[in-house]
Amino acid sequence: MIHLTDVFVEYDNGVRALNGLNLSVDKGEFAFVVGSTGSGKSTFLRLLYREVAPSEGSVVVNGEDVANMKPADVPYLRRKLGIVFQDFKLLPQKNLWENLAFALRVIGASPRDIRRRIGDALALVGLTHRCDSFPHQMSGGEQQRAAIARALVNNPTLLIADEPTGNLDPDTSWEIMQLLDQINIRGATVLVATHDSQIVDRMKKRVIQLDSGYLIRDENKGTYQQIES
Amino acid sequence: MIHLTDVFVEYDNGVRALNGLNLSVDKGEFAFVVGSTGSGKSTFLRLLYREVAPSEGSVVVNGEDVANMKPADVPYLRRKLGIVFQDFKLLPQKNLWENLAFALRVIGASPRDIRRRIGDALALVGLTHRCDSFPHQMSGGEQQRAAIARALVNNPTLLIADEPTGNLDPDTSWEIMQLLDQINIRGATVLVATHDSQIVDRMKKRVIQLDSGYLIRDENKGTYQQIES
Amino acid sequence: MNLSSVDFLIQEAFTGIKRNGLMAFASISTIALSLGILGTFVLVALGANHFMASQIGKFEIAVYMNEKIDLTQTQAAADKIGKMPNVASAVVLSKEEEWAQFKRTNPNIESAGLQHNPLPHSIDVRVTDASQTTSMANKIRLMDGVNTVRDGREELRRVMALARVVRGVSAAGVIVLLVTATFIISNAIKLTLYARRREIRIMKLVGATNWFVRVPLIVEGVVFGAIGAIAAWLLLKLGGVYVAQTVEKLPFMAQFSSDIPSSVLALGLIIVGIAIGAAGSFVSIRRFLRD
Amino acid sequence: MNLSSVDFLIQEAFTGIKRNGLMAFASISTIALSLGILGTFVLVALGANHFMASQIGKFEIAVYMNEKIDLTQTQAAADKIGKMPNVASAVVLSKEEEWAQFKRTNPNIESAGLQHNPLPHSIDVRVTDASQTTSMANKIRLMDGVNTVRDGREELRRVMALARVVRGVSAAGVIVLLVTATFIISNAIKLTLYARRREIRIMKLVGATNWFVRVPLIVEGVVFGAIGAIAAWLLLKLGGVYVAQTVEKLPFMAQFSSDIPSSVLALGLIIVGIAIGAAGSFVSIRRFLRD
Ligand SMILES: Nc1ncnc2c1ncn2[C@@H]1O[C@H](COP(=O)(O)OP(=O)(O)OP(=O)(O)O)[C@@H](O)[C@H]1O
Ligand SMILES: Nc1ncnc2c1ncn2[C@@H]1O[C@H](COP(=O)(O)OP(=O)(O)OP(=O)(O)O)[C@@H](O)[C@H]1O
Ligand SMILES: [Mg+2]
Ligand SMILES: [Mg+2]
Repeated sequence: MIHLTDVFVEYDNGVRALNGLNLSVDKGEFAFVVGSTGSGKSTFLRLLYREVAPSEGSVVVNGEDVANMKPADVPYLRRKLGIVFQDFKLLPQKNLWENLAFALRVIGASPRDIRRRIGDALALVGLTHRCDSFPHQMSGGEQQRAAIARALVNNPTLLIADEPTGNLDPDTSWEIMQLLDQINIRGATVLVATHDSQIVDRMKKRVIQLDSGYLIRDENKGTYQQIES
Repeated sequence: MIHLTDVFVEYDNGVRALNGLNLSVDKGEFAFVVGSTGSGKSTFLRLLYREVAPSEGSVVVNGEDVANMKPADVPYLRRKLGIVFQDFKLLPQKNLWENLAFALRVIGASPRDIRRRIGDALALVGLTHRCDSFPHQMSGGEQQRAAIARALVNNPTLLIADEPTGNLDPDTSWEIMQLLDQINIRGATVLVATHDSQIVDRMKKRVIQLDSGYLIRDENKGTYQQIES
Repeated sequence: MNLSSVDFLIQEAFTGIKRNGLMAFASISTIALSLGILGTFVLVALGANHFMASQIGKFEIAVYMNEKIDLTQTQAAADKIGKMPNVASAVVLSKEEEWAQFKRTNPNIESAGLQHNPLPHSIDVRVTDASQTTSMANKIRLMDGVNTVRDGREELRRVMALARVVRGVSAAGVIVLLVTATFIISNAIKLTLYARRREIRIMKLVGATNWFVRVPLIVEGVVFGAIGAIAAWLLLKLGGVYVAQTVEKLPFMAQFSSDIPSSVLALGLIIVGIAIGAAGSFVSIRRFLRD
Repeated sequence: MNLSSVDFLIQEAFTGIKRNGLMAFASISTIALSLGILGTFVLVALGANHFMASQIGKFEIAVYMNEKIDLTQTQAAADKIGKMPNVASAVVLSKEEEWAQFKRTNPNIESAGLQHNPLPHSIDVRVTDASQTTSMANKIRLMDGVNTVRDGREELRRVMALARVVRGVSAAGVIVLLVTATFIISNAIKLTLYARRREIRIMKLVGATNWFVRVPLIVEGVVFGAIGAIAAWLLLKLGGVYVAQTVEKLPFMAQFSSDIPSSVLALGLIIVGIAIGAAGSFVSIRRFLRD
């Protein structure tokens, strides 16, 4: 599903965010990406949906060479993915319902399909009563759940979530994780960058740890902190 | 320091965010505000710096009647506070250094003072090396620490932090909390809205819990979850 | 792109306009004012042109009698000419009438110290077939009492030369104003898009193609252009009425009013407005779609 | 507000401009073009006005001799007038010269069928003291060989009436364009501020007073206005050179060129630009400062 080979990312201002990453994630896997702040988690995820391009190395997602993709093909890559952005990135001029509808319109869903799928997604994250609210009228946690709903709404084969529970209370966080787990069980590959040690420890999934752009740990059924042995 | 009497907040779209809140926080206290998402924590904090006005009830901060304050006096209220916003609210067109400098310029600090205090604040949150970066060039956690640095930089008598560790790893979160504790010990009143149960449990401070806009718990040396007894 | 998505994109454009009231107002009023100024200039230019054109028809064959010839003799000559083949009409213009008329259109003639009417009687001859003008003029030239015959050639040449200059200057003016209006309008559109750059980036991040982002914004530009054009047309109408009322006293202004129907003007403005709006949006979006 | 903070606020404005290249370009070019059109109109209006004014000086006392009086006799009369008190000069204008000149400025006179020069010889008399004009005219009127004396009163009245109309129309045009330019420019500024509404809100949240937010934005408006005005001035200069080159052949255009020095034009444009920029920013910011 995902293959990174010797990937380096250097931002315009000279910051090296990733240093020779080699990594594969298979179809149907569920993996956490952890690491201290600024270690390169978001950068790694951004590579997958081509928000950043590697300065060196190859990135293959779903069999496609993302690093050398033509700009015109990028939208079609993104439509197959579900992405929860760390800063939500909800459309400020659209209310919750329209935000989700837009994501579905983009992939050409029919109006009836759109209504049904938005209804389902909002019910899943518990925001049905907020569907008329604009992003600035929602609390931080509500915005975060809205972002998650948008990522789920198009049944992605790969779900990428960057810090999806940073603004949620532990109970809601756990519910969201169960939701991601369900989606994973139904066949989607799920990648979650997080700082929430309780959740990582409780979920017992693959853990990929970054530090200053280096991959320093990759273990199945891992925990948030490396268990000293 | 802070006195809320029978405070109701109703937003334009009819959402009741706070329902008859009665609450006092004394000078020098350290209190956590907890509650599930959408329970009204941010709304409560926004009342204190007059981003929202109560639809009913009185809000007194620092001896000033915030609810009926003239718009022209609001800036002077805010200058005495340090505020960490849930969505950071860094100025996108200014780099980190300029963001902090702006907050100090506003209160009329001298250029030398500004240099010294920014240096100190950036060192405290560990962002000295990022001082030339613009917000969009920083990771989520770095932006969060930048927001914290800006709140600290003017030596506020009341520090209001809304979810200040949502994007930080547990170690950095704990360091930031120690920092807030230090500031509290030096005399400032500190109010922190958070979902981080580990931190709340470990700090053993006053805990104010909201639920659907009602105050449902207020205990000293409390924990994140109410201990069933 | 199927029908329902075209539908959606147009809908998008309209909610976009509704939710950005300030932006819409600023863009539309900028377009309206720019097109208004442009339209004013076009009207004045067309009016001047029309005035020139109207002068051309005035000259067919002018027959100036000798100074000695009196009105009755002139009338006799006119009757004779009127009976010639190819002549549509032959009207006598008395020297007094002509002089009065001349003084009216050339007020400064009087300040030149003229002590008597220097004009002769004359006959205005119109032919049925313009190609016969020269041969007719030559025939009339041989008649008794006729001093000079002008077959309109020279006047036509003179008027045409002036018309060419007026046309050239006004065409240049219209082009300069059109370029200016296009630039100002596309600037306004650029700024509204700049205000929404975040929004555009987010759309691209959820998988929208460039066209999916572009179409609603172009539709928006088209709507702004059309509304702005209609507003400009209303401004011109109102302004025209007002100007007509206040400047009515000036005789030479009446000759300048053009005869293009107001529906043509409206149509022209709307086409220009839509074209500028669409092109302005299209060009401006590019820079925001690059990444 | 101490000196260092004024310093800071101005600095703020300049970094603001630098970081928002597109916005700066769009605003400045909009201002430049609007002021350019405005300036063109002002120049044309001033030119027309200047032409009118230049006509006024031409009439002082015009002495038209009888048609019988020849050039030598006219010269003698002129010498006599020249020796009278209050007379600055008395110049003979031969009927041939006058006629040639008259035909040049009134080309259509020739088409009116004139068969000989209708003008008499005349003398152009200038007085040293304008208040003496009428009494001088009365004296000259009594001289031998003099047919008519015009003391310029009537001509002056006529020219002044026309000048008033031209002045009125051009003042109205300038005002309409000024209002339009102000509106277009303040729209552009409004849109740049709209793009920064989030920034303005954040500034207020960290405790900035309205003035602290306003001053850099007003300074920005002033800078935009000034740069736009300079650009407009350059456009006018270039456009003026180009027009002068191409329209040189038209004799009547030369009379229309105005004599205001280019530095005054530049200064005027800059003042207007700065005023519009400052006022536009000031007014536009208000709505973003409300909450
Ligand atoms: N500007 C607004 N307009 C309308 N409703 C709002 C607005 N801001 C918040 N709300 C609503 O008010 C309620 C309380 O919101 P608030 O932001 O105070 O919650 P919170 O406790 O901070 O939640 P979180 O933990 O998710 O940040 C929510 O239901 C929210 O949808
Ligand atoms: N657009 C950018 N331009 C320049 N530098 C950037 C940019 N985005 C991120 N960086 C830098 O790259 C490094 C890695 O950033 P990244 O966002 O991947 O970290 P992260 O692991 O997601 O951190 P966090 O947990 O705080 O979100 C950081 O040092 C950051 O400052
Ligand atoms: Mg990140
Ligand atoms: Mg909140």
